[in-house]
Amino acid sequence: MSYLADVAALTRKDLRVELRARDTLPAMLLFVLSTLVVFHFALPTGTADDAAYGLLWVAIVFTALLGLARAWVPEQEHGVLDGLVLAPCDRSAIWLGKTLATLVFLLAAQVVALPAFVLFFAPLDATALAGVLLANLGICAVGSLMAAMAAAGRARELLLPLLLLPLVIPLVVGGVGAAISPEGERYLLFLGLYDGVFAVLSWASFEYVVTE
Amino acid sequence: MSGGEYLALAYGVVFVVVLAYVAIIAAKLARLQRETTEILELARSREAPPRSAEPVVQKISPTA
Amino acid sequence: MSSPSDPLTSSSPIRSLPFLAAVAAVLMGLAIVLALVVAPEDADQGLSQRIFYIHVPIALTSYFCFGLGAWKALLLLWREDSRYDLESYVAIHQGTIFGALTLITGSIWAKASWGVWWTWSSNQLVLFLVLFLFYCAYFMLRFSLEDGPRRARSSAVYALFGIVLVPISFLAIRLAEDFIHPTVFTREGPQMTGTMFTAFCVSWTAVTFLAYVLYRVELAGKRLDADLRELREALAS
Amino acid sequence: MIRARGLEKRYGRRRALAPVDVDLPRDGVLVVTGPNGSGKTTLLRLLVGLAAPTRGSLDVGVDRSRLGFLAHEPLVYRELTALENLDLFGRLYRVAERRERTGMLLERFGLWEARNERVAAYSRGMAQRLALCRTLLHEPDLLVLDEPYAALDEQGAALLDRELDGLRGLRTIVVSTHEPRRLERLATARLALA
Repeated sequence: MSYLADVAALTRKDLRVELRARDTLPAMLLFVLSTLVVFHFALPTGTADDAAYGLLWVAIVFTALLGLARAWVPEQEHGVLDGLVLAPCDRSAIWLGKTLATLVFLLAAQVVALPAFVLFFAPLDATALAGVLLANLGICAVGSLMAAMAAAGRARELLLPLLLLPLVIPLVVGGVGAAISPEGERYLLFLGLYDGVFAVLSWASFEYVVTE
Repeated sequence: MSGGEYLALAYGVVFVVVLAYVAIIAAKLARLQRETTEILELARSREAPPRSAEPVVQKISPTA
Repeated sequence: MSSPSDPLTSSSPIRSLPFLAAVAAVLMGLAIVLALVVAPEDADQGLSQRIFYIHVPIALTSYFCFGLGAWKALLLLWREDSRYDLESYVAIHQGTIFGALTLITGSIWAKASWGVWWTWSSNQLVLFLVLFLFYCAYFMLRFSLEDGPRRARSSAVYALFGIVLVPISFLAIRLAEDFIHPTVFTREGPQMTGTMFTAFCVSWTAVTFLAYVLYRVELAGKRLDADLRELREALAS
Repeated sequence: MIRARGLEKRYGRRRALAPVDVDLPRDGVLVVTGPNGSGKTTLLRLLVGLAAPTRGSLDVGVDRSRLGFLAHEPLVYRELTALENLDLFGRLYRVAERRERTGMLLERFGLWEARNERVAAYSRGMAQRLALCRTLLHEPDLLVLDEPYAALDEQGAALLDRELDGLRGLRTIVVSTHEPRRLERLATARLALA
């Protein structure tokens, strides 16, 4: 039980830091909206809806990247990450707390982005939405671990996209598939498999990434 | 280009890449040899024999 | 707290390297002769079909190297012995070189048999593109982190992600086939007659052996490098 | 409490800490001195487990929950207030009667008035005092302090002296400092890093 209490405390801390600093969330909201508008002009009028779903996923991935690039910034000021690593709590709780916080920000951005997408481009049915939700889990789980790795590096803003994009390709396939393919359930199953496998792997390896 | 030329191209590329790799390893070998001779001169130039390798231990002087 | 073993006492002796290299050379020679001369002509594809005997073994060897790199990474995380970091790095370095070769020979074969330098329809080629991108990021990670245990562990974790990515992205690519564009034809492995199969197996063992020898050569070189640096430091201080 | 033999730390080619031995009994006070770059901070990070030794052996007789570490950096969140920071760390360290303990420490280190202000608005000295509160929050058995007097003003330094005197003989303490004279009366062992 205390593990979940730690995770809750860490997630609440992240939400409070973000509400106080107010820099990541507004940026993600504006970014996803402006990206969708740019896509409107990028798409020649005659294109099929399928292309729009593909672009939705490009917008989601890069919005997530924006949020993840700032995920560990609060921990790097005043070296707080060492403080958390020293605490007796299980170090994977730090990862889980950060993953949930990033998930909340991504969902907040999507609460605005998805209706805008339906307005601008094409409808989203239940399977497509389920695909978005499942993929969010995968992106945030793997993303927060990769962000922690990149944070220790020199060119961290450059490094994070490079580390994360190859890993996100299967999620884009699952997400787009769930939106446009007639038997979308197969893609949802695949997304579930991805989330399960990579969430456990990220959960188990976080400890190795933060200790020197 | 005909089938045969593509075949030659494929095997040629593999051969060239492996050859390049061997060349890089050879260059590394030359650098290692140069470094070894440098270190050898460094060792000879020192009059005193190099210190023994075990750690330099700082003793603690507890108060009386 | 087990102190990691000293790089000076590297375990794999260099003595056996020349012998291994000789065996690799003989095997490669045999494989090339078998593939280009002995194996029967393919009915429809003609000569270019023989690229198969070099392309597929290189692809399989690349998987082998990535697997070896991931196994060494697991050992590093489990046994905390910094020796495995170098081995994992060199194995993945080999894997990336053979991965690049797979992409090159694959695109040559695609041009020969379908007239296009790149095709999204051959799943294995697409998978290699994804893996190649991934493992290039592995090197970016290593170059941006400072030398030390953190870099070793982060690289090890990333290498494990890579090996898990192989089946996952293969599944994704197969799923992607349905909507990106239905494949005009799928090239399941050609039905191989007796001599074709032996030529393939010999070539496969030969290329794997070649990769292993190159791995050991590079590893010995890098270990020598580390030992020399330490010697220079010991003398300088 | 702490036993180290030939403890050394290298980052790739750079040697951060030359081999050193440490023997510190329970409730002993070790004062570590040495010029900048001699490896004081590295040694302390090894003792608290934030870094793994490259060579040599290290045995620290206490686990993370009974360990307090004061680093160069205050290790608190800039965007949170003093109360929020101590509340978070109090939960992570499972401190009993968290509120009372936090209030008492803030009071003792003169931060009670500023308890609801964000750390970002704190001066360097106030942040260091908050870091001291964080370090002492869970009454650790082993206290590791990295140049604690560095950012403290006279009043802050006096508060720390009183605190350390109160803990003499009750806690094991390791302090790295450039003013060994200040800890002369407390020290039971000294380690001078070259």
